Amino acid sequence: MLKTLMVAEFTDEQQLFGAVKGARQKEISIYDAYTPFAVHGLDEAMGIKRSRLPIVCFLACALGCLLAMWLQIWTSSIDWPINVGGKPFNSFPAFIPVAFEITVLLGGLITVGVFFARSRLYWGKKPELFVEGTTNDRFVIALEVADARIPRDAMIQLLKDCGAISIGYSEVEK
Amino acid sequence: MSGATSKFRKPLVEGEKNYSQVTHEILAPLEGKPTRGWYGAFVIAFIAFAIGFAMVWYQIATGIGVWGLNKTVGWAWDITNFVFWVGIGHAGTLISAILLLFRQKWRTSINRAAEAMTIFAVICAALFPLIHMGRPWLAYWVFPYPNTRGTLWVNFRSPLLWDVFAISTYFIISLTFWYIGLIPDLATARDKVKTAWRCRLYGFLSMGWNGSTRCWHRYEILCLILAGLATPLVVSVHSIVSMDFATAVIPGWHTTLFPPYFVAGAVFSGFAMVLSLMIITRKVMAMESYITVNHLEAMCKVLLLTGMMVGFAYMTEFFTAWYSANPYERFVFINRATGPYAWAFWTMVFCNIAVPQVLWFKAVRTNPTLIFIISIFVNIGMWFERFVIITTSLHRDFLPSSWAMYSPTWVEKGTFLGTFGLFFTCFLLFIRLLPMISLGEIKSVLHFGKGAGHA
Amino acid sequence: MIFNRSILFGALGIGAVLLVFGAAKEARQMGNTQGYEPDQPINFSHKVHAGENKISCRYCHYGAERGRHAGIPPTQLCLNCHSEIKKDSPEIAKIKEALDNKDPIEWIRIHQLPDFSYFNHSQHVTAGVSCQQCHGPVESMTRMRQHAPLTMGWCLECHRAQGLAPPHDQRTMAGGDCNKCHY
Amino acid sequence: MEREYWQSVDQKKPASGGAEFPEGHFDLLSGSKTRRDFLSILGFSVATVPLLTACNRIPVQKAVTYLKKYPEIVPGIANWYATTCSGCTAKCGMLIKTREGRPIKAEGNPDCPSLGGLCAVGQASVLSLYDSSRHSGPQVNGKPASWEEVDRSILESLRSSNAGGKKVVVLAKPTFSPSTKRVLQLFQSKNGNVELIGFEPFSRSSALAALGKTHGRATLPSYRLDSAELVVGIEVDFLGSWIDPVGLSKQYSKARSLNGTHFLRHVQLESRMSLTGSNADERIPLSPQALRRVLSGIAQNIASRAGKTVQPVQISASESGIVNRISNELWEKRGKSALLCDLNQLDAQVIVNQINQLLGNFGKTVLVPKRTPLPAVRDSLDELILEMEQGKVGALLFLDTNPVYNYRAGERFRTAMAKVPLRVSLSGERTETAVHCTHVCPGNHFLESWNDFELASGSYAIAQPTIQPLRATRTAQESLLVWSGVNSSYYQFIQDTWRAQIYSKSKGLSAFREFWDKSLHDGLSPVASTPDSGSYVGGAITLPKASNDDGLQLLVYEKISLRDGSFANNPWLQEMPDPVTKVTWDNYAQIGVATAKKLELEEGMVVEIQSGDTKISLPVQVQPGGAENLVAVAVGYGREVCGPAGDGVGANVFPLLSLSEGYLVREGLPVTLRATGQRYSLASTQTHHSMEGRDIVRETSLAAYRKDPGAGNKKRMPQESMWNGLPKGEHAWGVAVDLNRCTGCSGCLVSCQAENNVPVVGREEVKNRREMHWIRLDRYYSGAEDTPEVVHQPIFCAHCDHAPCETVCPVLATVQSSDGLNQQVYNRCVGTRYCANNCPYKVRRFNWFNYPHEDPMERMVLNPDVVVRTRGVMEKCSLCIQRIQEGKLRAKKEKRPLKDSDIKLACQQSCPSDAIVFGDLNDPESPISKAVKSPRNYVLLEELNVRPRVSFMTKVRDKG
Repeated sequence: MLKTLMVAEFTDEQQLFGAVKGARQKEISIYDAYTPFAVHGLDEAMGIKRSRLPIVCFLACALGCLLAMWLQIWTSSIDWPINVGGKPFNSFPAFIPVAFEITVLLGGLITVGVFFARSRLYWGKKPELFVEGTTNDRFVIALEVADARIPRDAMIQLLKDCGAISIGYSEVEK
Repeated sequence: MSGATSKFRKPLVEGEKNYSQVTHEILAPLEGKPTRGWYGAFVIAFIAFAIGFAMVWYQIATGIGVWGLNKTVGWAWDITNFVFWVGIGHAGTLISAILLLFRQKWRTSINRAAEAMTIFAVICAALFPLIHMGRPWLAYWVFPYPNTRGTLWVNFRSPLLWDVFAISTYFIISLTFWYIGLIPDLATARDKVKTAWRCRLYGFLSMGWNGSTRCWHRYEILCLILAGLATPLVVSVHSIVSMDFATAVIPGWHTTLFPPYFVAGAVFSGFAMVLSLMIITRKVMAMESYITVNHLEAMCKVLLLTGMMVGFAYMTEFFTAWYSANPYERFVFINRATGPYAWAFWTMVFCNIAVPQVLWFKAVRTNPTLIFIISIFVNIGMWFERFVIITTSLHRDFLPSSWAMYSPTWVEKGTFLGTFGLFFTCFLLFIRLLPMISLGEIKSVLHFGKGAGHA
Repeated sequence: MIFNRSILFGALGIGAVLLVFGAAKEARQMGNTQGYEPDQPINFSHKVHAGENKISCRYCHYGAERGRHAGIPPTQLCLNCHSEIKKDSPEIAKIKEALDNKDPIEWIRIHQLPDFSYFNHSQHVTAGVSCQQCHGPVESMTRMRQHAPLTMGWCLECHRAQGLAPPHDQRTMAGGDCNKCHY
Repeated sequence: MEREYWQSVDQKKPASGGAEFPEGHFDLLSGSKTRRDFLSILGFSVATVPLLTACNRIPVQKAVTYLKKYPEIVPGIANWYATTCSGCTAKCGMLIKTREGRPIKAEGNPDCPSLGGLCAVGQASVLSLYDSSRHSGPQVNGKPASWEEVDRSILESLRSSNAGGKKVVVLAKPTFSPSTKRVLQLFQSKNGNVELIGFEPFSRSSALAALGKTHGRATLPSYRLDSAELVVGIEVDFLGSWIDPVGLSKQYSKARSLNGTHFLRHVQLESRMSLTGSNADERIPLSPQALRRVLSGIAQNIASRAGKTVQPVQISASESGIVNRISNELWEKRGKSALLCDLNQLDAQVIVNQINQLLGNFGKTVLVPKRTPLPAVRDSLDELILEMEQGKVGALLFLDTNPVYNYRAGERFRTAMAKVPLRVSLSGERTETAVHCTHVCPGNHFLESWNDFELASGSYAIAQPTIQPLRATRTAQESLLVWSGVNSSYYQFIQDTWRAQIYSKSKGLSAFREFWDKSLHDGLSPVASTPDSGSYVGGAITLPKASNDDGLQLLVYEKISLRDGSFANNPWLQEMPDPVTKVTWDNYAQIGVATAKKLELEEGMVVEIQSGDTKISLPVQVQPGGAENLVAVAVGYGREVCGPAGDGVGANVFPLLSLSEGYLVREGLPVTLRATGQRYSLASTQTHHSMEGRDIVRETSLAAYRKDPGAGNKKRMPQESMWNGLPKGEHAWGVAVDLNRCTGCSGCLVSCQAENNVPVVGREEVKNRREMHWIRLDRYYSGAEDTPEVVHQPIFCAHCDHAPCETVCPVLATVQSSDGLNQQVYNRCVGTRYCANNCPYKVRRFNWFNYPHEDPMERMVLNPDVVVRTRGVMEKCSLCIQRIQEGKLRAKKEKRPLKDSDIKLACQQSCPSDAIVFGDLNDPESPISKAVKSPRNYVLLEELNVRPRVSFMTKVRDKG
C-alpha cells in the first residue's frame, strides 16, 4: 500500500516553521519535516511527543549497575571466595568503580541501540530523500495528502505562501 | 540575515556564510587533493608510528627487560605515557559533553576534532597497560569470563582492574558519542561527495539518515543523555586512573587528593593538546573562520583555571606531607624537590605553574603563536607531572637498601614516539576522511552573535 | 519488505550470538586433550591385565603409593610374568628386544598436566582416591585413553567436595589454596 | 633510639648534573645475544600461528621408562646422601639431596662438627658439579685420548724421567685426607725420586708453621669460641673465609645468642672492612703495618703482665691507647679469651700463639688438632722454578694446584714449566696450568668421588659419590694409584686405610662392615681423637717486623664467594653480592673513605695499582671503615680459562705480590696508585647505605639489654582492623630472624637460589638492578665514615596478612593461603608489576627476560619440585612451599599431625648462625611462637599495618 505525500522545499528554517504552523492550523497531518540540522523548536511546533529515551536509559543504567554488582559480589564472595590481602570476601566499596563503569556502559550502549531501532537506522540503509540537498541547505516538509481536509490546491497555496521554492508529490510505503 | 554584530556576543563563525557554503568549505578536504603539508606530516607521523610498532614488536618478542625498569621502579615511562595520553583524551569528551550540558555554544567548532583526539589518545593510552604486561598475550585474563579453571574470576579489588573497565567503557562511550555526532554529517557528505567509494562508505556509515525531524528530536535527546553519561564518566576515568596510585601504600602515591587533582590535570593537559592541535589545524586546513580566536581565548581561560588548580594540588601535596609528620611522606617530597629527579620536578613546576600565568593577559590569550608555545609547555609539563609522581615515589620508598635509579632505554623512547605517530596518523586520516567540524552544529550557530534573531 | 528484512536481521543476529557462544565453548576446550587415545609402541591392553586378569594397578604402577609419579613400569617388570606367559607373542618380543638392546621403550604420554602444576600421586592414593576416579574405567580399556579433562576446574570439583578448609579429617582434607598445586 | 645515619659515600657529594638520566643501557646478556634474540623473535612469530588458528593440540610427549627397577629410585622421591664438602679446609659435613639420581641440593649435616651449617661455597658446589666447561676427558698434548693411552704414556714418561735421573715433583694442595696422604706416599715410594710440594695460593702457611714452632704440631688451630667471653681478631675474617667459617659462626652466634650466661665480646682490629669486622662489637681500623705494631704492643704488654720481659716497641700514643685497652681486656678474660690473627708472617703468628699461651687460652678456647697436612705447604715455588729452569725436573704433577694463575710469579712458572718433559694436570676444572700441560687427567668433582678426611675435631669424615661421573673423568687419587702400579680402586683403598687406621681405634663395634656402613651413613666415623692444647715449646718472644712507613699499602683477601678463585666459574657465587660491599661479578680496589678523599678518587674510577714492575687496573670501590692508606683487592679474579662465567671477570692480583722470608706478603705491600681516567661501574645490589634515620634495624647495647630485654625495641602497636578476620587455617606459618645472630654471610642466599631455581642474570642485569635473589641481605652503615657501625638484615617476602601486593593484582595471581602464606601463582601472572610497586619491602622479583636454562648439563641442577619461571611473571620467596607441602604429605602418609619441626626452610637449614626460626604460630609451644613473644621481637614497617608473618629480633652489641 502506498501513501501519497506532498513535499515542499524551502531555503530557510523560518519558512519551514511557517509551513509547519500553517499545516497544523489547517489540521493537515505532517508526515515529517527534513532539515540539515536540528532546528530548535521545530519538534515542538510539529507536535512531536517527547521521546521516552531517558526512561530507557534509566532502566539500562539500573540493569548495568545491578548486573555489575551481582557479578562482583557473586564471583568474589559466593562462587569462589578467595582471601585477597585479608580483605572481606565482599569488599563492597571496592566494587563501586566497576559497577559505575558498567552502569554507564550499558546505559549508553542500550540507549543508542534503542535509538537506532526506534529511528529505524542501520548500517547500509538507503536514505529516504524527497529533495536533493536536504542534508545540505534545504528545509523540507512532507504533508499527508490523503488525510487532508482541505483541497490540494489550498495546500499548495499554503506552502507557496510560506516560501516554498518547489512542491511535488512523493509516494511512500505505508 | 542582517550583518549587524551583537555588542555582547562575538560571532562563533566569522564572515557572511550561507549553509551551502559551510557544507562546501567543511567538506572540501574530503575530496580535494591533500596539500604537500599534509603529505609531509603524514609521512613523518607514519614513520614515527612504524618505529613505535617495531619497538613494541621487539619488546614483546624479547621481554620487558628491554625497558629500563628494575626491581624497585616497576613502572616508569609506560604508565607515565598511559596517564599522559588518558589525560589528553579527556578534553574531547569534556568539551563535547560538559559544554553541551552547559549549553556553551562555542564548543561546536572544536568538539568533533576534540572527540576524535580523545579516541586516538585513548587508543594510544590503552596500548601502554597492554604492553606493560610481562605477558601481554594473556591480557584477556583481566576480563571476568567463565573458564575451565574452576571458574577463576578476577580481583575486583584491584584498581588496575577498575582501570580496565574504566578505560574500555570510556573508549566505547566516547567512540559511540563521536559516531552519533558524525551520523548527520556523514549523511551530508554522502549526498555531497562524488567519488563512488566515498559515496558508498559514507552511505553505509550514515545509516540512511535523512534529516527527519522525528529523528532529530530523538537524536538531540540521545546526545544530551550521552553527554550526561559521559560527564561523570570523564571524572570517574581519571579518578580511577589516579586510584592506581592513591590506593597503593607507597609514599607519594598514597594520597586522597589524587582523584580531583588528576581530573583537573587531565582537563589541563587535554585543553593544552586541543589547543596545540587546533592552532595547527585551523592554519593548515584554512579553518580560521570556524575556529576563531574567540574559541582559542575561551580555551585559554580554561587552561589558566585548571593550571592553577593543578598548582594548588602540588602545594597541597607538600603541605600534607609536612603536616602529616609521616617521615616517609616527608622524605618523598623533599626528595622530589631536591633529589636526583629534582630537575624533572622543577620542569613540571615551570611548565605547569609558571608558564600559564602569562594567560592572564588578553594579548597573550588572543595570540595563536604564543598560545601554541604555551600549550606545548603545558603538554611537556603534564608529562613530567606523571613521571614525577610515578618514578620519584617508587625509586626511593621505605627501605633505602632497595633505592634505585631509573633511566629509559631507546625502546621506551621509540614506543613513546610511536604513540605520537599513531595519534597523528589517525588524526591526519581523520581530517581527510571525516568532516572535522560538526556541520549540523555549526549551521545551527551560524547566525549566533550576529543579531539575526534566530531562536 | 520490512518484514523480510526483520527476518533476515533476526536470523543474522541469532547466528552471531551462536557463533560467539560456539567460539567461547571451543576456546574453553583449547589445549584440552580429554579423550586422547594414541597408538602405543606396544599393544598393551589394560583390559586384559587389569580387567580380565585382575592384576592390581599398583603392581606395575608401584610409584603411585610412594611418590609423585605413578610411573610407567620398568621394562623388566613385564618379564616377571611374560618370561612364562605368552612368551612368543610379537609384542612381548618387542619388550625383550628393548631389554637386550638396552633401548628403552618410548611410550606416548597420555596424561599430561602442565609443568606449572604439581601433582603427587601418593598424596591422593593416601587420601583414598581410587585410580578410576581420575583415570576412568581403565580395566575396560583395550587402549589407554584420557578419561578426565584434567583441567583445573575438574581438579577443583573434587577438592571442593572434599572440603577446602579445616575442621576436616586431616587424612582426606583436600585444601583449596593455590599453593596446593602451584609452586 | 634515634641516631644519625648517613647516606652512601657518593650520595653525600652534590649530584653531578645530568647524570641521572643517561642514555638507556641495553645490553642483554651480551655476547650470545644476536642468535638468541633472533630465535626468540622467530619463536614469537611462530607461536602466534597456532594461537590464532585455535586448533593447537599439546605436542606428543614421550615417556621413556627405566629398563630395570632400581629399588632405591622412586621417581619423585629424593634420596639423601651424607658426604663431606671439599670447598675449604673446614670439611663441613654435607647432606646431598638427589632426585632421580641427580644431586640437586647441598645442605649441612647436623651430625657433623659444622652442626648443619653450610656456607655459600658449599651450597653452590652442586652447580659446579654440572659445570659443562669442566674437562670432558683425558687429553694428551691437547688432544682427547683414552685413559689407557694416557696411563701408558705417563708411566713411560715417569720411567724415562727416573732413568734420566730427574726428579718427579707432585705439586699438591695440602690435604688432611688419610687416604690421599697414603696415596701420595705410595706414589712417592713407587716412583723413585719424587718430591711432594704443598702449594696453596692463599695458604695459612705461617699459622701452620707457627703452631709447629710453638706447640709442636704444624697444623691449623681450632677454637672453642662458644666457651670464650672475648675474641680479638686481627685482620682475620673468621666468619667469612678463615679456617672454618661455618663452625666458627656456629660457635660465635651461640656465644652471642643472649640465651646463655655470658655474651661473647668481639673486638676486631683490621684494615679492610671484612664480614667479621662488620659484626664486631668494636672495630678498630688500622693499616696492616699499624696492625703489626699494635700486635707487638699487645705481646709486650701481656708478656710484662705475665712477668716476662720483652724489648719495648715504638708505637704512637693513639696506638698505645689501643694496645692498653685491648691488653687489659684480654688479661681480664685470660683463659676465657682468644686472639685470632691472619697476618701471613711467621713472627706475628708465633707471638699470637705465645699471647694465647700466656693468657692460658690453649686447651680452653684455642685447641691444637692432631691432624697435620701433607705435603707441607709452602708459599714459595721459586726453588722449584729454579730446578725446572735447570732441567732437573722430569715430571710435574698438579694435584688441585694452578700455579700459572695463582702463583705470584705465574708467568715465570709457565716458562719454566716448558722445560719439564712430563706435565700432568689432575684438576677436573679447566685451569690456566692445565693449558700448558702435556697430559690432562681430569679428576672427578668431589660430589662424584670417594674420599676421606681427618677433621680438626679429630673425627674422620667420608666423602661419597652422589652421582656417577658425568664425564670421562677419574678421581685424582685413582690416577695416582694407577701410576703407582696399584690395582685397586680408590674406594677399596680408602676402606683399607680405614680398616688399618681408624677401625682399629674403635671399640665395641663388631665388624668392619658395620663400622664402615655406619660411618658412611652418618658421613662421620664414630671414632675421634680429641684436639688438645699441644705441647708448648715456648721460646723467646720475638716481635714481628713492622715498618713505620705508612705509605699506601696493599692488602689481598679472599672473597667469601670465590675464595682463592677455584670457584670462579660458578655463576651462583659470582652473582652472590659480597656481604659487605654488595658488589657482584667483580673485584675492585677497595679504598677507605678518607684515603679516597686524599687521593681524589671516587667510586668507579679505574686505577692502576703498581708494585715493582707489575701493575693491574681495577675500578675503585670506596669503603666506609677502610683503614687509611689501604688498597684492598680480592684474589680469585682475572681467571682466563676456567669457563664462561669466570673468564675475564675482574683482574688477577697474584702477580703483584712478593715474598718475605718465604711467606707471601698478603698485607702491607707498598704500592702506588694512578688514576687512568677511565670509568667502570660496578654491579652492586645496594647503592644506598644509610637507614635515613628510619626504624629498620633496631639495636641496643648489651648493658641496656641486661636492664631491659626490650631495650631498643618499641612496644607493638595494637592491631586495629576495619574488617572482621577471615577464617583462619590449621597452621599459621611465621618466621623470626634474629639480627643478633645473623652475620650477613649470605649462605642463605645461595641456598635459596639452589632450592628455588632462582636464575642468574649476569653482570649487566645486576647493574640494571634486576638481580633475582629471593632473599637479600641489606647492609646499612651508621656513625662516622671511618669507623661505621654495620648492620646486616636478611629481607625476603614478609608474607603479610594484609598484603598490599594481593589487593592490587588484577588477576588473582597473588592471594593468601589458609595458613597465611602469600602465594604467587606464576601461571596466572600476567606481569603488571603492580604488586612489586606496592610491596613496601621490595621483595618481589620480575622475570624481565627468559633467563638462560638451555645448558643441558646445568639444567640438571634444577629442583624438579619448583617451576622454572618464564619471562613476564613475578616471583618471590614462597617460604619454601614445596618443603611445607612435603612435610604435610609426610605427616599425612604417617597418619599423624604435622609438627613444624617437620619442615625446615632452605635458608633456615643452612644458616651457619641459626638466625632463622620458622614454625607454626598456632602452636603456642613452637620456637616461633616463643620468638614472637620475646620483647626483642619486632616487625618491619609496623605502622603500615600490613601484618607481616616475618619478624625480626633486635641486635645487641656489647659496647664495653
